[in-house]
Amino acid sequence: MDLEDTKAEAEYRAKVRAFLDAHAEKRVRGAAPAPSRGIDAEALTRAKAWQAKKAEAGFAGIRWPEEWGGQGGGPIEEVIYTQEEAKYTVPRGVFEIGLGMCLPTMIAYATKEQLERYTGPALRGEEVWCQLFSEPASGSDLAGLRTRAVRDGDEWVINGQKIWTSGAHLSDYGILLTRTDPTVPKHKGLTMFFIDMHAPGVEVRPIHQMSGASHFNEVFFTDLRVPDAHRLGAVGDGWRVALTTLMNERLAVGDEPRPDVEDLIAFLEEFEIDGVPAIRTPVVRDRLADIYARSAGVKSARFRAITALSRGETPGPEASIGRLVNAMKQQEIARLALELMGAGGMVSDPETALRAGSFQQSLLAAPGQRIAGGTSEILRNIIAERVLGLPGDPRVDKDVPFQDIGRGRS
Amino acid sequence: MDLEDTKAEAEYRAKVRAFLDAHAEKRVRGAAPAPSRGIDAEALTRAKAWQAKKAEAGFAGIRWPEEWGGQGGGPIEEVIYTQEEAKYTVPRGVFEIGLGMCLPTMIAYATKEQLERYTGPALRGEEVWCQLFSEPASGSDLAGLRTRAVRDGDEWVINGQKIWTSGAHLSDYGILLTRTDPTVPKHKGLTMFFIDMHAPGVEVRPIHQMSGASHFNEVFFTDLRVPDAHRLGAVGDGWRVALTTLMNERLAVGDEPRPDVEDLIAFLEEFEIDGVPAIRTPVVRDRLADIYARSAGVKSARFRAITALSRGETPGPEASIGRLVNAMKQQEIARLALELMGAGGMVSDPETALRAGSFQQSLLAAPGQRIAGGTSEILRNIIAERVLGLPGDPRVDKDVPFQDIGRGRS
Amino acid sequence: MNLEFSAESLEIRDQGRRFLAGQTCLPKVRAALDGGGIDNAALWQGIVAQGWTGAAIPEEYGGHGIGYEALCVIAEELGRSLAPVPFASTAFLAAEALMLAGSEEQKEAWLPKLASGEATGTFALSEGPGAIAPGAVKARFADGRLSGTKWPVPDGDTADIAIVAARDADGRIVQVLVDLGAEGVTRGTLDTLDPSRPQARLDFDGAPAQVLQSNEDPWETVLSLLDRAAILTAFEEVGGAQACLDMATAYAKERMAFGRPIGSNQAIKHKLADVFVALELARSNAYMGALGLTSGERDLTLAAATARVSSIQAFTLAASENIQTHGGIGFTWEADPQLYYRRAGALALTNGTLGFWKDRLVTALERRDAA
Amino acid sequence: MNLEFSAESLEIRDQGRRFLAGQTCLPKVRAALDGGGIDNAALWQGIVAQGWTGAAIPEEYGGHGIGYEALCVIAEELGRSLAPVPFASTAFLAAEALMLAGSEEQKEAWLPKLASGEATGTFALSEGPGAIAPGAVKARFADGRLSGTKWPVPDGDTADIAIVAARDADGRIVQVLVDLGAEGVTRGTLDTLDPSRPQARLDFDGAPAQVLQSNEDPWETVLSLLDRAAILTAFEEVGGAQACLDMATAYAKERMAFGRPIGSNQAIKHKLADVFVALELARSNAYMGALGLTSGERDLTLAAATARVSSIQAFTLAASENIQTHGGIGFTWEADPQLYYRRAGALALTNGTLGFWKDRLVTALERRDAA
Repeated sequence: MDLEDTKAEAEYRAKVRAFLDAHAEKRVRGAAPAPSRGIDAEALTRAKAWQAKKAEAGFAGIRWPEEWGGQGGGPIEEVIYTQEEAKYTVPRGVFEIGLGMCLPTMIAYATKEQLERYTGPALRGEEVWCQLFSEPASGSDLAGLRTRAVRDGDEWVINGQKIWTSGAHLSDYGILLTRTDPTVPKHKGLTMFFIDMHAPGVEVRPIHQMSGASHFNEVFFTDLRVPDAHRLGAVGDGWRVALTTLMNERLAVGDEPRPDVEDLIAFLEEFEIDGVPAIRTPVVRDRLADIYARSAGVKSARFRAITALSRGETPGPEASIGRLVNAMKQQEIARLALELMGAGGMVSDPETALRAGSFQQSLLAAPGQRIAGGTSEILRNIIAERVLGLPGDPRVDKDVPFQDIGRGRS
Repeated sequence: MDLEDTKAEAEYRAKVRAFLDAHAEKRVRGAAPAPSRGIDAEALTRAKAWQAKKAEAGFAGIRWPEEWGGQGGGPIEEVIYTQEEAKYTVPRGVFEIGLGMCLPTMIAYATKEQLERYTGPALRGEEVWCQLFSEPASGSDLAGLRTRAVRDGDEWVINGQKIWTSGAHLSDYGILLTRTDPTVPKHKGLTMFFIDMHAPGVEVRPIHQMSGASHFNEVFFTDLRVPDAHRLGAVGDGWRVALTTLMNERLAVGDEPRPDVEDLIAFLEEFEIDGVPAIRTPVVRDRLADIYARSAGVKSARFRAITALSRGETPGPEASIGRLVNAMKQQEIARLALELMGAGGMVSDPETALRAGSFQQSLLAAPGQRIAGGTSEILRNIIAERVLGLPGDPRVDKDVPFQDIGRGRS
Repeated sequence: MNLEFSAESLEIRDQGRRFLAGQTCLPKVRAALDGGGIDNAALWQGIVAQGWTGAAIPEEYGGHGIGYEALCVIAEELGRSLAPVPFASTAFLAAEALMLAGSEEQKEAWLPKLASGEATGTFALSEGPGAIAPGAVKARFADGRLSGTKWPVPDGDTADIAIVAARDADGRIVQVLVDLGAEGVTRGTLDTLDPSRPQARLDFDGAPAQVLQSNEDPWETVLSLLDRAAILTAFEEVGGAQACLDMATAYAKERMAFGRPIGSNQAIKHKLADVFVALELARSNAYMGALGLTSGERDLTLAAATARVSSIQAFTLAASENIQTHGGIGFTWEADPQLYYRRAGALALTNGTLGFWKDRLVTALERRDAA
Repeated sequence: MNLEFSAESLEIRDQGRRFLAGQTCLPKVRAALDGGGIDNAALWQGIVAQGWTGAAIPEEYGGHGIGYEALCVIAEELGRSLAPVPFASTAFLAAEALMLAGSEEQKEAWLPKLASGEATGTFALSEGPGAIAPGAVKARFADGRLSGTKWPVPDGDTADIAIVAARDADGRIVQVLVDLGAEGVTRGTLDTLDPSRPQARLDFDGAPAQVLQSNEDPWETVLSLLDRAAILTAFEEVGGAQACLDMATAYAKERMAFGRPIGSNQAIKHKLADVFVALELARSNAYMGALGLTSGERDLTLAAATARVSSIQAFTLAASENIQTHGGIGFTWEADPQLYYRRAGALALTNGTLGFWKDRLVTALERRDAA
């Protein structure tokens, strides 16, 4: 056992570091995290420039086939790049979904000509992609979506609404899951397309989160016309195409929400209670140990997953626990810090609040972490069914034509 | 608001106290609870004698109609009696189910002649009754029971097995829920009888619990013959009769498992860590406050329920939380005490262990509290459905003939 | 045994609930969150007209002398509705502080105004982040003048008077009464988790102030005040938690997924059952607190601390699980769950935190057992 | 990155699992519980034959020198199977204590016997209920003689030697080696939560004893020993928790209620998912502990404490929820879940409690950040 790179990994890591050292600023340890409220035009410009630089240096599309401008690398290279990049302050949050999920779906289903047109600009950060799956009435129940695509000659006419679309307001293109046949059971009547987000009939409205951030959007389609040539996979085969997309969700390697446990420790070492650092007080120690043990467990589980990747194996189920654990932990970390601040903990103004208000901000962001990208309840169901092999929930909608399934308010 | 009795209640309480003072020993506050491992022959004799004394003094069958030897009282009288009795060391655990649940079912469904025969001896403690409902393959799913009763002229022939029957080994009679028709949906093919526990064809085997106690039994029926005259309610109407029985489950007024929070406080005040009473140490205070607040909440909720009874109203849903909260609390109380004892906490010998090993004993008894008489999961379902009005679980067995319902191992 | 509110109090509660339901409180809370300030003049007038501001103030000081049961049910309704008004700071803190330790003259000067809603008040204890403790009180009072900085102060931006914890020239804790309109007082508003309950920074630079008389150790008076406020805050939290549970339950019944209401999933059912249990524990403990307040028991610390521990836990849980039950829509700015989540987060730090009350609970147990 | 056991260690693990599966461990545990004593002679011979007793002991002292990875996987299998043998006391404690602080002569005298299974050993620290702390060590060592009482001592009823924490004539902590067969030693067996892992009371009345050499503060050596034992105990607990999860999952799949497997209920699914999460956290932290042991890092306190905090939590939860998943049958004497529940309860108090390790974890964090 060791935590060292193999020789090949070490060489790759050195290359990554050299690139990052030359082009980015290192993060300062212990500094309070900057609030992330969303990406404005200026941030988008910076993100695009950074992506172009990565593409030029050969760090974009690490796992893509070389044919489409990728590096033909394995997941371990991607992990190494992400680990190292996390140590620098570079723009994030714009290209992950497009390059990690949308374009791989394109590569699996689009024509050669289409790929020649779209992969390059995506890789170089010139065009942004988003993934249009969730709907107001189908969050956890993704296959319950209602956005209708109706064939009209060589085109499809699309009407409906998507929600929780990350980065739709920044995007040029998107992959869109629609219902083309409501008379068959719900998983069977779906079809996937890719669309131009600037086409008439597409309207994007940002969603304001309780934390003040706006990472997500609603997207409305009104008689959007999409050529049949922009269909991905067969008509009615959209669920299978969507599973390809979702399976490309990359291994989370360093995305713990901040303030994380190390931010908490830094706070507890500096904040004093009756002249004694908070970390010296017994109840704080009791809670901190609990939080630390879970943080360390998630980190070590990640190391085990990376070990598997490094050996060319598929990570085991331990990789699935991070999201679930982190979502609860974030709220606990924030509450512990605020509780120590007492009434003063209510104050969220970054100028006045300790640690620039990051714990207050985190308290407001934490509920979203238990929901976005799969609720904790759904994640538990997935562990129970896929890892432990327990039976699925009783289904009342499985073999019923979609149009006959019971509905409540949308 | 006050916690005082009404005038009538105060008078009744005074009568109860006078009776108890004259005939029983007061419990010593702060003393470690005596382990309860089950009831042997000698304890049964004492319990019968005590019941006879209660009957003589007019404190048996408090809520029964006077016609059958009861006091015709209300639930508040019963509560007052139980509250007061809990302050004395008197034998418990033999007659509660019979007098509280079985005989009230008899009173609702048996004939006048039968009641003349059975109510008196039950009330005076001469005959013990038990309730034969649960089966190995139907615990939470009571209506899934399989004990078969087949009609044979004026008699029924009964074969099958019951389990978790409290006090069956002490009992003279029992009420027995059977399946008389497996071709109809499961709630519809049940029929209730009362039986002689000493009849041929009845075999009782005690169940040994992990705590070492034996409160429950398995009961086997082999060609047990029961006259049709001992049927309670119509053929096929057993589910409704059983609901009558279950609705007679009395309001729990003082049955917190011990060691309870006051036992814990007593321990924390006397046990020292580095020469300081454990109750003075911050982590202990943190945990204790948490446990105390829940204990107090259960107690106050009970006061609210008693307030309703005292006004002749039906207690609200707050009465249902006690079992759920207490079951979790018992384990926490035991673990907190044991954790402070360190390695020494492993030792369970009452001669050597602190507080006579009561916390060790409680750790072993606690898991049963989360299960016996309705698992915590069932209790949560009941709260969700009956109190909050949320929909039932999806049902696959509702309208299916019993014999066609999927079965696993029993 | 009578652990239930009187018919009169229940009538006040029901009337209050109807009144507040007609007051569009949530839109006002949302407006405050959107930075639009708090438009509560009419609401405050309505509250005054309901007689709430004077409910617990004796008639001799211009109040209605209805008593603390009324104040408890009012607190619950304010918590349920999130009404954005300076009621708690005025009635639970300023008026109580004056009644506990004010001189006859001070009471006569201010209680009638607080009772009539003509003035509002607050209590200024904190001086920035940290626990409630005598050592954290640094503001100085000498020769009738107060200097120092207090923050956050609830409703300190609009209050007419503040009772302020300070130290006298000998370093002893004193409570002083300050007219916030006087010279030497500078106010600033702070951004907080819950802008519908404003918190201020008050800078005192030789502001005129009068000592409150107190028969006991002034720090003990501060603690007594907190004990009394704890019970009322517990009712606020119980009301808020109940609103969250009601909202989540209603949503779980109508929101469909996989062809059935999400409320038919045990994951949701058991979550809401757990919220119900936490709420009933909190409510029951709050009732014991109400009994303590109304029966005028001298030492109600144990009841107060017990009520507050449970109510902080219940509202925190209920507000969080309400969002979770709502799923995606639950964490949007436009939906209501965040308003309760913010209030729960802020109340959990108001008038003592969970840690403060847990410790005080055990202190009360020790005192009980030593007696 | 290589946070996985070597192929050799995995082979030892798989072989060990097969070996123990054939040893009817659970019936032996049950027999111990029924007061029938522990019939483990053949089992112990098998374990010795597998080479486990000498796994981590260097070849120069008669061991196999396979190393700590092997000891970790063995610990996991012992935990999974509940094997009722004095392995942990001998290999995690006595042998480790000798290797950490024994003189050359002491090592030569005893390590070969421990390696060959000819002798077993233990470590005697506790003197009745209370936390692990230097102040709790009262046994006296003077002029080569030990007096005092130690309890509970793991496997102290059968061990040949004990390393005992005591105080010398100057009141300083020392560790001494005692031949338990010698004069002045009286042993008594104690009733405990888990009779399959016997605990003894050892009374020393001037028993001959030798001081262990130690280059550092003897109390620090005790703590180092506990750190190392923590990692091995964590693997035992991980093994036990895994067995509980496997058992509960299998039962949930086959037990029917309401016409479907109980494992199709979210109440069960989510409960077991939570156990899985706790277990994976514990396993992952235990792996980091194993890395610390095998890499021979000087300070592995943080890894040890982290591993132990998670493993106590995981096994406690898994054992409890295994019973709950089984329902009524789960809390009967005859069913297996209670055997794991007892072991979990006893291990949670063995070689340091959750509270001890939480505190030590934070101490290690402070040391890390001060460095």
